[in-house]
Amino acid sequence: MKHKGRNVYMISGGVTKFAKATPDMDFRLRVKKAFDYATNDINLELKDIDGSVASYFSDHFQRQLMSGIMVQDYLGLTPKPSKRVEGGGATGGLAFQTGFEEVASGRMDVCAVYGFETMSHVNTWKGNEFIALASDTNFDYPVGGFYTGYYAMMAMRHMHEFGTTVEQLAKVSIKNHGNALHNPYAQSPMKLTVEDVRNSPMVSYPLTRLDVCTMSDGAAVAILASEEKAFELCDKPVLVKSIGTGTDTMRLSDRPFQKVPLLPNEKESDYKNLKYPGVHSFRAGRTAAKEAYEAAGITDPLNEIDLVELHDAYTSSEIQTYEDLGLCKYGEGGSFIEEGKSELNGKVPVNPSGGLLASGHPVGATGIMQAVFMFWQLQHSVKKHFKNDALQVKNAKRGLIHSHAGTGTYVTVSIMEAVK
Amino acid sequence: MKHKGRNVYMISGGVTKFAKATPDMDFRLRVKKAFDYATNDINLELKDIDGSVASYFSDHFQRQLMSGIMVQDYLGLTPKPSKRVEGGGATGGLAFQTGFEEVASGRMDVCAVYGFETMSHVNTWKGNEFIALASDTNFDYPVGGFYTGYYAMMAMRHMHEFGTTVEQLAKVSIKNHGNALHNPYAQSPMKLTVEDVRNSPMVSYPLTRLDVCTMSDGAAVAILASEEKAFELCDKPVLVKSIGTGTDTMRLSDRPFQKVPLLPNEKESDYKNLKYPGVHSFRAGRTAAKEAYEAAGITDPLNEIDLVELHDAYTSSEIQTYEDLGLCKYGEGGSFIEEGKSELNGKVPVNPSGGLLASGHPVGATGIMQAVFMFWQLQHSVKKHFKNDALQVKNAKRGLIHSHAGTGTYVTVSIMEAVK
Amino acid sequence: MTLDYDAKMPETQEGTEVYNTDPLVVKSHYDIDYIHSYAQDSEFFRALGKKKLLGSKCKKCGYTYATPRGHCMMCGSETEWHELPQVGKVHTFTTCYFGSEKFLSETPFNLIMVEFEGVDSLFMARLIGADQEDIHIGMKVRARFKRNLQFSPTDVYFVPARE
Amino acid sequence: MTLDYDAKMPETQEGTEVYNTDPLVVKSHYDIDYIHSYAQDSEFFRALGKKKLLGSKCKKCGYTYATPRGHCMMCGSETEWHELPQVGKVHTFTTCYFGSEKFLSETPFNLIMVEFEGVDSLFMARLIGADQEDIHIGMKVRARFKRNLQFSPTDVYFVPARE
Ligand SMILES: [Zn+2]
Ligand SMILES: [Zn+2]
Repeated sequence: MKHKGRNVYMISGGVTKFAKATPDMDFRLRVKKAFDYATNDINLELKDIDGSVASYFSDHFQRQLMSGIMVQDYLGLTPKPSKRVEGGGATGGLAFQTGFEEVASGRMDVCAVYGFETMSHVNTWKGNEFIALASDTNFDYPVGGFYTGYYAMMAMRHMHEFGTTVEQLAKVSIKNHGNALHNPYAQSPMKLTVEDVRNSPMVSYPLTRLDVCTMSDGAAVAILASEEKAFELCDKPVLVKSIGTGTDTMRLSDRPFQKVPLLPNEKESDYKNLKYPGVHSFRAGRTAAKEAYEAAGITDPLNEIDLVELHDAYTSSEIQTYEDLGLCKYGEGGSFIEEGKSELNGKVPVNPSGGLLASGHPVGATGIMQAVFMFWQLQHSVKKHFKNDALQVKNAKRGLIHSHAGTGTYVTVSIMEAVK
Repeated sequence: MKHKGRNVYMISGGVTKFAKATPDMDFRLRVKKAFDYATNDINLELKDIDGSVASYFSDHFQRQLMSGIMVQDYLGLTPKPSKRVEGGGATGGLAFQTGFEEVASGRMDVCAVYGFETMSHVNTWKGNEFIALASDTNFDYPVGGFYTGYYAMMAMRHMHEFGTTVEQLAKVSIKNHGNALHNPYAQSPMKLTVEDVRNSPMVSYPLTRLDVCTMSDGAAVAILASEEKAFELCDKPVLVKSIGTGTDTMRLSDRPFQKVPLLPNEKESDYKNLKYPGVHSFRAGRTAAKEAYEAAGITDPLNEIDLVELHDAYTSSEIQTYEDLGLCKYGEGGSFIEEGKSELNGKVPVNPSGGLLASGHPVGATGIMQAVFMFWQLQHSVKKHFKNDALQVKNAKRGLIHSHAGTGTYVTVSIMEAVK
Repeated sequence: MTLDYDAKMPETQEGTEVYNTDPLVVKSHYDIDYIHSYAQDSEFFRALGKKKLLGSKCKKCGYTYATPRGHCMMCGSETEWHELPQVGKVHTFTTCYFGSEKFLSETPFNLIMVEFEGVDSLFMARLIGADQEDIHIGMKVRARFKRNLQFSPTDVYFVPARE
Repeated sequence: MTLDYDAKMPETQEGTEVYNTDPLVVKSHYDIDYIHSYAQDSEFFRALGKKKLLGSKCKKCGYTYATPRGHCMMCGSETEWHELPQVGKVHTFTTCYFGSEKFLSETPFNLIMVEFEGVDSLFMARLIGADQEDIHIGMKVRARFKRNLQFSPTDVYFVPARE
């Protein structure tokens, strides 16, 4: 950040249980449930809210354009200011950051960020087609448009460059589905073995069904506030310390082969022969992390971050993201999971909630769901909200949330900190 | 605004000539043309730009999801931060305001806001269907979804409440198409009479073809900057003094009947028997104006604003908007145009560019096009950019731009001021 | 398979409709079959089959909507179903001579907003049995229902009613 | 027309497919025919008919793209067309066993990213003539072209080439 705006805090959150299909509720009612949970948790009234940001990915999935205003309307937030923010899979993270800016810029004291997606509107393969329409419709979609295929090619190159193995990918699936056993909001809690993952149906080599997240209906709400309002309205606000965003080319084909943008704990000689990002790494992820770390004064991420909720739509992207975030060097992501560093009781728990793989991925809600779970972790209120504290990270003081769009076109990183 | 963020300036702009169909260029190239115009005008380099905001309305019109990233990519702005902002017809205004917040919050020193829409992808009636998908697809679209129909019902009620006439509507069309005769970027410059307007084919009673804007291909770019950067990079920056946004219910049916939210120059007794907004007025427009006026310290809009570029997708909505903005009282919009107050040489020129009616309405570009035309007005550089100064408003010192989504669901108002 | 160096995609006669060659302009088709739930609004559509028009009434503040709304926008509370009168007045109207592609074949058609006695908000519908010049604001109208439902809000429509 | 108090919408047998009644779940269909221009990229598609693969080369900085790009993302300058070699190497690959609805009937199929000597970026395409277990990164491949164009990037595809 060039100059510092006002401090921004998260003061409450709510999430619906993500599920394959919840036809009893439309998107408006789903958001209302998450919103009521968030407002009830701190006795927030409608009049306390200055405006909102709507987060959803796809007009196609929604079968409704301008869905955002229908939620604004349903929540009783008209005629207050609002807008929709979108950026594929990173929509939730971008909307959260837009809410941050509404407050940091001094425009709003309290901003509600609400995210949702109705993916049960079509069958899974049509849903994959909708998602593929978010790849270049002239050059990539017609060749066999399928995002799992694109990520599989990235994973293959990562394995080629760095020796990452399919067993290491499987370990991410085991960890995240396992963590979700204790998350009552999660869609797919499962106790798995490497064999389970590798023997599940192959989707796009080397990624199996259990390497890939599913489609979901769901909603999530985060309430952000200025410092003054945060401490007035909430007993235990959590500071949103900094935000960062990166982008990359739509076509994987157009990704450049250059030098790695270094974090403070890295040196040029670490990556002498690495052409970057190629198709093995997410330059947008690294760019987002750099912006967020610089603004938060983080120079040694592995030791300065206590836990991470990151965008694991694919097991391979969790491993790639360890590296983008500088939790380990490029090439070390496979051993990072293998050595258990990202386990619940590891050096830095990654996706203690179960991540997208196990919690579900209703696109516009996902990045906000991460913020809510992180908020509860940093409030040390997981027990209250999950009705058990198995997933409460004991030393949780500073967390990182990470949202990501198709093949890394948009990536956001936000840093949150406990202050009480 | 609750607290003031950093000052934000507009430092350059560019627009493509709006046209019914420009199949030689895709949306990326169209934005590039507008972007190059803007950057060349002040010799801005890519490295000077910290990030961007993408503005487009419809995945359906684009035939491409996540179009924003393809523009980011084409302009050479990867891996810098970006996001897409959307809110129907108000998309451009919302994106402009989001760019404002990127700078006001201290996150960016220079932010490029780029807008575009490809409406020639389908025939006009299919285009109207796409737009109608942005009305409630359960309750409004199936009844005969057609936005001109919705606006026509609002116009009929305005005529009923206030005695507004179809001749007054026609005068808006005459003024705006006439102004456009001097705007080389405009799609439909025309010299018209009341008879021309009334005798053109009836679209939805009482609105004829010439009461309604057309569909367009186009792009527009606005470059925003912090105070320090603005004066470093540009000889004549224009201050974006304040922003305001309002919203209203998606369904016209759900609009309430309450009291008018008053501007400082109005009193409750002005509107003793008026149920507000009903379907005759745009509560979101009034809300946006109030927020922007309060932040800019404007208490007497008619005398404190020198010119206006407002969202005249329909002649009736221009008249309704005079009232929402407090240029006259509710009910006086018809006589406001009749008395020539909004003419080029009137009290407060409204849509000197020709507005949407005559300039065209490539949705995501429109609100940004208004910012660009206003920027040139306040720079007193219309002659340079239009190659003639017929439309230069002589005393242009403070201007208002206004963007608006279907039946007033989202409305934005931004105030811009000359500082040199 | 071992490698086939001479593999060849089969030629087909599936062509593309081309509208221009320079620039190259092609026809591209897309279609979708949605599985669409009316969710908490389902009862509205089912009730049309019983010739009932359902709105919503806030359990807390009593605000009454002429449309289905699970929650009240005034106070945020839950609503309950509330049967609407079947006679109302034209609050405003238009006649559409053009329209969206889907409805072009039905033009001209009348759209009205209906106001009901004792109901705080309006209802949008088609009006038949009157031409543009016959319609006026304040005119009395009554609801009629289709026998064969399409589970669409057009299963109810309005006709002029005697004053 | 004078007012018709008994006007009645004609009943039709156009029904709605219903998947459930509580909640009410219906089938809803939508389709679109686009008039789509390839705009500044048109020549790429036309050239496939002459069995040419066109990339782009920046007139200013010389960066060479294996895809059509009217402007260079490195320096913002205009590019010119640049004929690509028709033999390259597999930079990475996958085999899709599932996919989007549109391509389900074609599964399993191979996707590859091709790297060309002297070209700075990659090209995505289908590979035929090899099964998943036959493909490896670095493998030589060559372009083949369809005779009957569909004006789609699949008018070119790749097959294994002898080393
Ligand atoms: Zn109520
Ligand atoms: Zn170049």
